[in-house]
Amino acid sequence: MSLAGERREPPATPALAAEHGLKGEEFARLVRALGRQPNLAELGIFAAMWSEHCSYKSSKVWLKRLPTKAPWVVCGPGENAGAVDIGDGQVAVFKMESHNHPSFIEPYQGAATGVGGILRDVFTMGARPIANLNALRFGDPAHAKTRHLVSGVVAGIGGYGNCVGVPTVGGECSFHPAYNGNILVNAMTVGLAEGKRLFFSAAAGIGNPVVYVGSKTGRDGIHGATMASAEFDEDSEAKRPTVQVGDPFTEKLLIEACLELMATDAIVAVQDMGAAGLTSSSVEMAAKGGVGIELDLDAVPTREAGMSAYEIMLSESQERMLMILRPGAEAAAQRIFAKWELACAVIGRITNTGRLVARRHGKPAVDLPLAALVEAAPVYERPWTAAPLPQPVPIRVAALPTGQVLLRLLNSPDLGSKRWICQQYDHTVMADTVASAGGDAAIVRVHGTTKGLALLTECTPRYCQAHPRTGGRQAVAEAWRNLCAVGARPLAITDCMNFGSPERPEVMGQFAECIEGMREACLALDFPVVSGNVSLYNETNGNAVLPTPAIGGVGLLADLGRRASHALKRAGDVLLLLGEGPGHLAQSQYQRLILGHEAGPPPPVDLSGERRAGEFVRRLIAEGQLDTCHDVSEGGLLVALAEMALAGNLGIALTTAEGHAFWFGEDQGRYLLALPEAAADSLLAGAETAGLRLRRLGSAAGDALTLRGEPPISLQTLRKAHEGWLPAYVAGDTDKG
Amino acid sequence: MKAAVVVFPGSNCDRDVKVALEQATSKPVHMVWHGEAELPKLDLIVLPGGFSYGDYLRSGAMAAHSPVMGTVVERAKQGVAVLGICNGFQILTEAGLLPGALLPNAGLKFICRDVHVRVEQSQTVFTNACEAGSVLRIPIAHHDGQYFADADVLDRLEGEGQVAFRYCQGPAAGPANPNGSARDIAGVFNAGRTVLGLMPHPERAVDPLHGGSDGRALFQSLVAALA
Amino acid sequence: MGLKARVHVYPKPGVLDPQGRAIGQALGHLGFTGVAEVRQGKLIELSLSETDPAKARAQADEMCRRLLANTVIENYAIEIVPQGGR
Amino acid sequence: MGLKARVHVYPKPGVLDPQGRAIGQALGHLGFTGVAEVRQGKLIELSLSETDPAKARAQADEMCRRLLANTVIENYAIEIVPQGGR
Ligand SMILES: Nc1ncnc2c1ncn2[C@@H]1O[C@H](COP(=O)(O)OP(=O)(O)O)[C@@H](O)[C@H]1O
Ligand SMILES: [Mg+2]
Repeated sequence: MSLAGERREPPATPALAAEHGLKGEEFARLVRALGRQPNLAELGIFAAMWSEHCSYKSSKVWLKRLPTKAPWVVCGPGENAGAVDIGDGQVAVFKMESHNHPSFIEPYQGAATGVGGILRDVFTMGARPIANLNALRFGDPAHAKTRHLVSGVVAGIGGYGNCVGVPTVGGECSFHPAYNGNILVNAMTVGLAEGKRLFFSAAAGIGNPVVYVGSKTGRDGIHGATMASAEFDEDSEAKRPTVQVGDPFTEKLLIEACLELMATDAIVAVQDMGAAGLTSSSVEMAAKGGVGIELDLDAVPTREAGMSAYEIMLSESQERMLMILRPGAEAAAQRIFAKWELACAVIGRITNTGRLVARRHGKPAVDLPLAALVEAAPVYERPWTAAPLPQPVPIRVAALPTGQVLLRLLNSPDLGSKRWICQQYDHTVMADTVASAGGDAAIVRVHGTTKGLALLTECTPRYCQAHPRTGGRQAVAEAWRNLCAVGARPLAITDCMNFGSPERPEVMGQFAECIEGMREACLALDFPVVSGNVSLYNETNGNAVLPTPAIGGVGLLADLGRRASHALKRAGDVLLLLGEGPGHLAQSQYQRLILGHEAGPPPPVDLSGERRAGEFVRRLIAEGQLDTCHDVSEGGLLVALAEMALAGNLGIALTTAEGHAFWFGEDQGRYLLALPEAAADSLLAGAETAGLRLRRLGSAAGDALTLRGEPPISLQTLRKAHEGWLPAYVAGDTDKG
Repeated sequence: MKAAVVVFPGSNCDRDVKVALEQATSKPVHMVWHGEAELPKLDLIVLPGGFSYGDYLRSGAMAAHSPVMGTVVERAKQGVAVLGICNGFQILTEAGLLPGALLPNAGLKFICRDVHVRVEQSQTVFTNACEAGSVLRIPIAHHDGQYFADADVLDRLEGEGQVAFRYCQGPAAGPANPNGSARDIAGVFNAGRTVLGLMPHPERAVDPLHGGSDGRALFQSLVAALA
Repeated sequence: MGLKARVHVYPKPGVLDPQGRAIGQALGHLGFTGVAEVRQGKLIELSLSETDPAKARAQADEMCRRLLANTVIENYAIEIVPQGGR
Repeated sequence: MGLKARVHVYPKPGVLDPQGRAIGQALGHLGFTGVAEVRQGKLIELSLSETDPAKARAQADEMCRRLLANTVIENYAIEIVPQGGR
């Protein structure tokens, strides 16, 4: 067979395959599955489809272990995004995705296109995006590149999300030297749809038109999918021209145009063009539908002249979608996309051949059996080693006044206020934001109702590093706890699994064990996974990132009138601690920041205790007894108390005298509650019978935080410490932003 | 009151302001695509916030040339009330309906947070429900909100009572300036005070769930004056 | 072969140029001395089908007045160069 | 009297230029025909105390590489002109 190429193209040798990221045995497998040598375009297509990013070849066997079902799950993993029932025929659609490597290379555009990509995953399902979140991990603040990366990533996320008009309501941001050479930028989008009007990606209907909509195709990001699957090395600089530029304005038009078309019955199936562009979208749609697909690449709207079949198939130009329409619906689509000034072209048909055929200049350029691309793709059960639970370490607490420790913790990179970030994100557009960054979970109203969705991202990578199984469990449990803390019923999670090279057994072990921990927590808490993303090879010269299974949690508030926030509301309210612990300082921020090391086991997670405490809190909020609640997480009790005081602009007088382990230990499963005296008393009286541990710590009063036996710390001093670190850090910005 | 909200490519507060208007008027609000040059008889035209044309080139520049804008300018000249919020304010200055221009924020960053603004004029269709000198808490969300005009233009605006709102720190507190605006100006009127442009988003403060409902005063004023 | 109009758009003297100022500061932090002032403007390159330089300039001038520059805050200058020229 | 470095920063060929594209469309809507392509870039003018043109260029070049241009997606060009020159 002779296939037409644009230029004289090199033959697909094993060396060229290796350049595309295919290992020797994978290339041999390819030739076997195909029964002949591929041409260059075909090689590119195989390499993209068989990349870690598209094929999940190293993670698949483990991802299957995650619980994905519950009566309220409408659509689990496998589609562009997951969906859960939120009553009244409505569903929440959500997913989180990484854009780590591109953001390291070009922070603004990398982060911006990350937001664009996850938005498309959600509106592809027929959902209007209603909220964005982002989980960010940067290297050591003292590292030469960090400041520039922080400024660029934050500006990029804001630049994209603000323009499309979807509020960015929450997320997280932390720093650790393990991310010096590999930052993590994970973006999450939540959308709202009618359960009956969800759109899926399986192609169907022999002869149906394949329609391309959105931006034109340029030579952007060719190799992107393979880049995301290769470790960084010294010559990653050379991979630079592959960076894509985002166009949020076009994305906004694409959202409106797609939703307008989705309101008709024109669409049979739809998929966004993400990593590996036209290749992955056409292959996945056809393979899912068990049909074939034929593309005329001459009909693809291009931005540049003379693009080859290889380039058109593998371009990662942003803001594009592929649709299968009902026959005859082309004109309706053309009309809508013309109104929004977007490209719309019929570029092919669905066939019954089970093959992907693409023509360029009228001649066949690609002809591949889909089975070879999809079913024959490699799946690896990579060797892995389990990490034992570290031995407890002796901890000698610092000889510092408790108040001084608190101020140092509040003024630290991880525990300091992230206001500098959140203020650059439009979090009030759409006029449904009820609570945004700063609390345990953000809350957005379901438009036109009195229901709300509670949203957050969560992970403590240091715990995962110390003991991956506990860390995985903890990440899910804390996500669940944060939802309970605002009064929401936790529904489901999405995840973004960021790890180093799966080819190293210890990294594979971290992955496997984090999954097992997540699985345990998901099962114990009825908190299934409905979507997710895996990003491997986050390492440079053998230095991997901390294992980071970022969790995106979604919960439902049936009545926004019954919710809680962490801000203190009334002087005189009694502060109660729900749950208790020995004061676990190993792997805490206290140990890291005050004692200067990270050692020992992470705090254990008692999942049944977690469940009891969460349900108790939720019941109090639902009954209207509780409106002030905060989960206790990194930094421990005193940091959480200070956050409550600052948010409510109301001081706290503590009546308990305790040591550093009590105030700064990071024991799990705990909440702080504030409520009027009488209510607190009756709660305390009933706690024992309910099998819960409640302890009175003090009360809200004045304009200072007062620890017994220490001088009061004014709210002003607390605020200065809490708000100070990040703005001061970025103000030293001497790098381009 | 018959009100219309213009939708430009890239508008993203069109629905929000429609909701706020409908809440205040209990009447349906007409949504107008920017390509329509014909408009029905209207009492109020709103240019909403967002990023018309992506804010590319200059915010508001391209939208100011949309087909609908010729008609908006005509109606404004006839005295029909025109309200531009955020990007709508930028469009009004680009279209020449309001003096001055909006430059990138002095800090060169997008700012989204609540601000306080002092009501400088209460005898207008937009502010009659407020007392002069009263202070409203309303969110801002913009990258290009730094109000600029030549000194003589500013003097004239102040002299003629065309400054609508100024940023301040709070009800009994001094001036504030989140974005470097000349003379702390957050909103201005045309000479007849029938056209208002302002950077803060009153439509995002009309419900206790928003954390405040000071923005309602503007919509109530419009109802009182135009219904 | 048409012409290229290169339009330079600058903040007017007297109009704050925070971008220029920020660049000046950043250059200082990077250790560059001897930079007295920095102004940042826009550069817009238009590939025109017009082949007569005078007409091309007139066209570009009208584009500037109507859209490309806001004369409340900006000045502009036009250069006409051959297509493909720098 | 020092020199002025005029730095032109452009999106690299092949890199999407959403601004340029939108400007081109807007010009079309305004009735300007015959505009084939629009690219938008930045123009940065630096007043330098350096008086030797070769050294001024070398300085500006380093500023571009370190700060002014994002060489991942942008190209730049430097012109050295006398202070006060256009
Ligand atoms: N990158 C970010 N984007 C938006 N909001 C953020 C980001 N980082 C942190 N936040 C917000 O700051 C608050 C504190 O974050 P975090 O310290 O992670 O909370 P917690 O420890 O309670 O889980 C949260 O409300 C979160 O939404
Ligand atoms: Mg929390």
